[in-house]
Amino acid sequence: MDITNYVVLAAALFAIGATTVLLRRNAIVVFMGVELMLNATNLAFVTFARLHGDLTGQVLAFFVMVVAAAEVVVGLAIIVTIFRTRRSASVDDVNLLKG
Amino acid sequence: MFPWLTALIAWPLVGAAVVGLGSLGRSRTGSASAGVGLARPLALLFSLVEVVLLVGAFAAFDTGAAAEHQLAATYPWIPQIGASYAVGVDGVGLLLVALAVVLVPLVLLAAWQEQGRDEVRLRRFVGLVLLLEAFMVAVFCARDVFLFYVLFEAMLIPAYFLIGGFGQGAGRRQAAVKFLMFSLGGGLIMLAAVIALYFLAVGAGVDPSRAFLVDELVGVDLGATAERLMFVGFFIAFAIKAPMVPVHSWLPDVAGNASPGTSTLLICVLDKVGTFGMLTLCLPLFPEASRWAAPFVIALAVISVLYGAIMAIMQTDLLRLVGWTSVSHFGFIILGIFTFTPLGTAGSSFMMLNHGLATGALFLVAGFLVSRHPEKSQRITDYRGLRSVTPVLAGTFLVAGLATLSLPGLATFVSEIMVLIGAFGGAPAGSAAWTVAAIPGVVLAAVYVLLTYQKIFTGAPAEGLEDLPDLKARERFVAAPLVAGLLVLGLVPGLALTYVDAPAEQSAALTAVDEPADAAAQMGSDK
Amino acid sequence: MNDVIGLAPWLIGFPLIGAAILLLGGKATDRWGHWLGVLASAASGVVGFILMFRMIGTPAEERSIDHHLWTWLSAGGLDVDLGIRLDPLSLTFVMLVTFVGTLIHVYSVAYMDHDPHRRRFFAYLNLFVAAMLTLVLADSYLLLFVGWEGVGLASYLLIGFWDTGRPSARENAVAAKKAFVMNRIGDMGLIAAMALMFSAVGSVRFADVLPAVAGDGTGPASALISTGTATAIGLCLLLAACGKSAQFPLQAWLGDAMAGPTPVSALIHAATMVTAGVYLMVRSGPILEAAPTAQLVVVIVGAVTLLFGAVVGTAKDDIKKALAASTMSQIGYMMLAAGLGPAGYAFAIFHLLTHGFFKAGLFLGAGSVMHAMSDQTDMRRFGGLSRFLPITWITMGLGWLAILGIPPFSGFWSKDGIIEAAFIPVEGQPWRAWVFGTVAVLGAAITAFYMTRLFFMTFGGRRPRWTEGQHPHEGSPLMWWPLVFLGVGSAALGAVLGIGGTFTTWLEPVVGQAEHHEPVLPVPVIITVTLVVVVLGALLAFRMYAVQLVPEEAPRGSVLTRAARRDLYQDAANETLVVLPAHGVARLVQVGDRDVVDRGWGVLPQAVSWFGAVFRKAQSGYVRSYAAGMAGGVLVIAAVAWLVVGLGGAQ
Amino acid sequence: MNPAGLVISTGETVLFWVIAPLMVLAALGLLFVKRAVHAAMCLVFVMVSMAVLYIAQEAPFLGVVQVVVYTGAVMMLFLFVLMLVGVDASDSLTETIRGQRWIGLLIGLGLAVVLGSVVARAAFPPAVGLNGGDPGGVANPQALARVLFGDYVVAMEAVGVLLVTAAVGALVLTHRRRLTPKQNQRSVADARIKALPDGVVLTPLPSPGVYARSNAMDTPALGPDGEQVPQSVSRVLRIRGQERPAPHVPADELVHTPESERDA
Repeated sequence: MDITNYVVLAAALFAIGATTVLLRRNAIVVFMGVELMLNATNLAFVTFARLHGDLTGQVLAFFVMVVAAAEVVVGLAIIVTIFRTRRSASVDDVNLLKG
Repeated sequence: MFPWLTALIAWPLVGAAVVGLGSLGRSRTGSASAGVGLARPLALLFSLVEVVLLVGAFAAFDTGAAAEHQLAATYPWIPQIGASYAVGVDGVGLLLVALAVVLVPLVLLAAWQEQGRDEVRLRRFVGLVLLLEAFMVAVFCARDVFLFYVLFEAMLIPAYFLIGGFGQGAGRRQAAVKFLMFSLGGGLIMLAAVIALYFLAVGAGVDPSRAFLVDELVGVDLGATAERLMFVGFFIAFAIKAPMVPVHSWLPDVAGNASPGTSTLLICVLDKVGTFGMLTLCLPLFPEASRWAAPFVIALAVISVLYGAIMAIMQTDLLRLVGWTSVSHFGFIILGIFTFTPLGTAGSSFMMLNHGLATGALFLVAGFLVSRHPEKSQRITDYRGLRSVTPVLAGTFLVAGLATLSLPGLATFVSEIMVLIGAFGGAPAGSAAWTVAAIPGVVLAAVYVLLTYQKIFTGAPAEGLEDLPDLKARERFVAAPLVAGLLVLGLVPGLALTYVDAPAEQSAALTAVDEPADAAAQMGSDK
Repeated sequence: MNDVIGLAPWLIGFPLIGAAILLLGGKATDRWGHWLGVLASAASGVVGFILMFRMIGTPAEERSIDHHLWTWLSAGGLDVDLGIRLDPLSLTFVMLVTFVGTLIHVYSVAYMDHDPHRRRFFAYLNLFVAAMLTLVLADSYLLLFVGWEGVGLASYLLIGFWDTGRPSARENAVAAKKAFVMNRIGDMGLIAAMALMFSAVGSVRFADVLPAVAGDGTGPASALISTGTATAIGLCLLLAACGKSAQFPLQAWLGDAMAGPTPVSALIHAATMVTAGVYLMVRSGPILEAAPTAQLVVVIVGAVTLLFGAVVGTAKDDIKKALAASTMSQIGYMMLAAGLGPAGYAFAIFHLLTHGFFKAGLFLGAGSVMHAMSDQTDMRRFGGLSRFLPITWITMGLGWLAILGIPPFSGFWSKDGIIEAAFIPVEGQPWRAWVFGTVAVLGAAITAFYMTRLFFMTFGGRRPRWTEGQHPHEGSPLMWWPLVFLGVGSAALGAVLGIGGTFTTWLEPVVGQAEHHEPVLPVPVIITVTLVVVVLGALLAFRMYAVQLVPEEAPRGSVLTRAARRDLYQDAANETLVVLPAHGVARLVQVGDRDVVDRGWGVLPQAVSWFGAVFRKAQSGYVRSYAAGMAGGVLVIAAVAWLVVGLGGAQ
Repeated sequence: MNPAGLVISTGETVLFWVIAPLMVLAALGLLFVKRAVHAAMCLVFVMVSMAVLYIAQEAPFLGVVQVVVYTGAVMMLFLFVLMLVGVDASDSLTETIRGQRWIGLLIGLGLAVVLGSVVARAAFPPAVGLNGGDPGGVANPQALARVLFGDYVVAMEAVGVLLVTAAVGALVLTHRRRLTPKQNQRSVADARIKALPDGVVLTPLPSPGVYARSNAMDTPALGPDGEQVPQSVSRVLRIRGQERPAPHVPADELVHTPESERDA
């Protein structure tokens, strides 16, 4: 098996994650899409680390995980706050930026 | 040597910081602030100390070399783009600095009770006034095109808030936006010209680290077409600032909606940057283009004279009327500048000062009048017969009005007659004809001043106005220096003319560089 | 002379200081302010006397002195001193202004006794005297202009003196404004004239400009004024004179100016200020002489005004307005004389002087009558007053005879001189002598008619036509002593100065010596004809207004009468020809400013907001749309980058 | 593939081909399932599988971290929030923004195509493999730690700060300003007493009618008057409409509560 299969898998997951962000309306699910994209990149990082024999890729993946954790914390807090005030978790209901 | 100009610029900034600091971060209704009631006295103190500094600057100024830019100081500011902090004033600049510095304490005093009693609001108001003062003084001192441009735009910030936040009219916000849009529009065109000027100057061999200094730029050959284009860029910005038909639309709205004190600072001082810029930047930097554009500019100036006067006659709003008179007077100033005669230029320079005093007096006295009306009405027809009710107010208004119509004996007359007599013999084509066309402006001035006086102060007193109070001591203190200044400068104009004469000669010589024969004739007739 | 020249500034200084004290002193000066005013004027008069006596003692060729005070303005090649020019012409005016002025001050003390603002009145009067003296003493056109506008201001303030608190307050204010604005129209001429002088000569001093015109070589050779320029300057100066002296076509303000207190009418609108135009013409004589066309226009203006004023005067029932029309007409005479060249200058000034006395006397007499009749001014409500106001009657009678030109009263000496000068032929234009001579004689006849009418409607008649409750009586001595002085002056001044040409000789240093020309008719014939028509005119008026009964209501009258009552439709003409078109233009500008200029600039923000509205639709507010945009953008960039790098670059 | 560098074992190949399709399927579940909870479950599956792949790819440490952080912490957080928002709130899949579905799909496909073709066309160097690259090397966690606390120690610290900041941020964001005075036991008791006239019951609510037939938590108790007491059934069951009528009471003694009233 070719190691690039991992990369193809990562690409597929990334595309699915992006599509999720674009199509789902529940803010939490949208967020999950984002997580999926992050995971997909991590997979690519790990794969390339192995491909190049360089641990930096893994380090980077590690940092991505940490940052993603921070992002999830804040993001979910925002969702909760919005939900509290608007009684809705749909991203389409938050459209005050409408010009 | 003591850096007088820098001190004059910095001191109001310090004042603005000290006074204005208390206003930040507090809500409008927040009242519990330390030093309640200190804002106005403190600001007045700062502005009075500034007057003392001004006296020092006058003492240090050598009138024998009034055409030179004295008290100068140059420090590198942003060397990468050649911008410097360069200040210096010739006689004209010094007089305008004096105008700004003298008017500010009077405006503060005049607006003593105008902005209510909320301390935070007052701090904001006086802080903005001091900030504006610093910028205005700085712009008259700037000897670096980039610095000039930055200050030219920076002035808009306090002015915008003063109009929009502290005005009296219902349309003050729109007026503020209109003012800002017009000024910014002109400023952006000027910015383009400023940048072009820099690169062309560097291309012509000027040291890139000094290529914004006016003194370096004078006399540099930039190519005829480029020079004309840049002239137009500068001129549009200045024409908007010194409201000239047809880019005057913002002025009446501002005059009608801003508080009289703001209008005074704005129209009597800030707008002078326009004519001052024409005199000290357009003419020396682009002499050939100035000659090229002069016939057109003169025509517009004369149209402004008549247009402003006619519009003033047709106004029903007192403060708008005063605003329109300024359009007319700025027309005279520009006419004097662009006919390139020493007499006309000197007259225009002097008129910049006098217009500030006369129109300032008219604005402030009109403000006193409006503040007395139970409904703060600005409609002229809401007043009648007030001479018997408020004789001192009526007298002051009349004197200010007579100054506006250039009655001999008052300073405005001297400058106006200098402009008219000088402009008549100007070099640009059509000077004489356009000057004659401007003369009816003096009749129209009589009409708008006396018609207004007649409507407001004569006849039987209007109902509800029978017992308005006359001018209070504070208000007399405001009017007295202006009236006294107009009288003294009218009887002894030499006090001011020594400052403007030499710069005017120099300016006329710059623009007359192609006609040595004319210059010689001029010199001959001087004897 | 030089030892007293230092006093000259005090001529202006005394009244100016008086005015300043009275204006700034406030209520503290209410009690004695009027006497301060009188004192200031009198002090100025004393100085004038001293200067004049010293000048009489000076040789004729040294009688023109320029006294430099300080440099007023000096910039850009224009140097104007605050300087005084003392010569017979200016001193004549000084004497007239201070003497008549002081008398009128004294008169006003009594006349304005009950007015609460008497102090302010005297302040303005002093201001006027100062300005008028500045006007006549100035040594340059610019300084003259200062006085010129200064008297305009004083006139404005005094016409509108009663601009509040009376039923007619608003009309008074309008009259004051009208006077100032029409004067300003004239002032345009003076400004233009100065501009022309400066561009031609480089100076506006009399001492530089006038010799330059004369071409006597004293000015810079290159700066000689050409005939065309001289004509332009002359016409501009004439415009100024027309405004100030209420000459056609700027005459309309004078009648309305009678809204001011009567002493004001006597001093400003009869004796002094309105004659400033004549002074200007005579002062600028060399310019006019260099411009025959301008001279002709001056004469025409004078002649037209002369007849105009006289015709209007015949129909006025308001005693002050009748006198105002008469003033206008008499100044027409002076203007006519001033346009005749050196032959007429002396008589123009002479008539100005005598007119100053008798017209001031007539006005003060009218004031006295009004004072006695509770401010009634309608002559149809007077009649038979000679028994009740004997002093007024006699002094006004002297003034009446003087204005008629009956020898030996003063008007005869001056007016006759003008009529004779009008008959002097002009080379190449023989019609001029006949036309203007005839006009002058005709004017004299009409003058006789309307003044006789005025006199007998007021004092004559068997039956008084008073309104109820009138108890006419002479005023205080303060009021009638000035009348006596002026009456004596009206009677005697002409003879004193006229016999033997004393006055003409006195003025010669200024106006130059007139070459002697014979009129087209012999002088005795002219005098006889003039006297005959004057007596005829007077007799006609006597028959109509003294012998026959005067109706209390004005009869409808002929077309001419009705026209004259309405000032020959001058206001209607101004309204139609100037005000309405001007208002139309102003409306046009106003609408243009709002709908074209302002709205035109409004197009810019509208365009911006239109574009904004278009692009706003992209901003749906849906975060997913934005995300789609972003992702699409990334996709496009990635695709492009890949295509460029991947396909274009080396694989 | 350069066998000298890295040899992928058959076991790994099998593992990959088993897990990868499942992962893609689970990821697609994110797109198509209706309930957010199911989506979360799909994601958990993807993440756990990811951990397996990490371990297979010589990154055991990351595999463990993946399980701990993602499935253990992040996904738990998601579930908590889901419960807060409402577990059963299902998401309608009908699109409200016009064209968004097609645009989204197009972009997704486009991304897949672009990424896929990039990978396909890219020329990779011979795979080295971590052990191959570091023959005398230590085990993965230690090696990773060396790099992390050696070359990247500053970044590590910065990330620590970031985490703290994020935690504080989350606190601040979810903090609710107290609008009413804080309730203590006393005030609660007082409030209940005060609300007595409004029909609040002070005593404990009656327990459901427990009958031996079932566990019967869904059956209302009967009052002394023979009436059913609706409050005796858990509110959740009532809202779900899962309560049952009490069966043993004779029909004539029962006042049957209509379905609608019970729901209210």
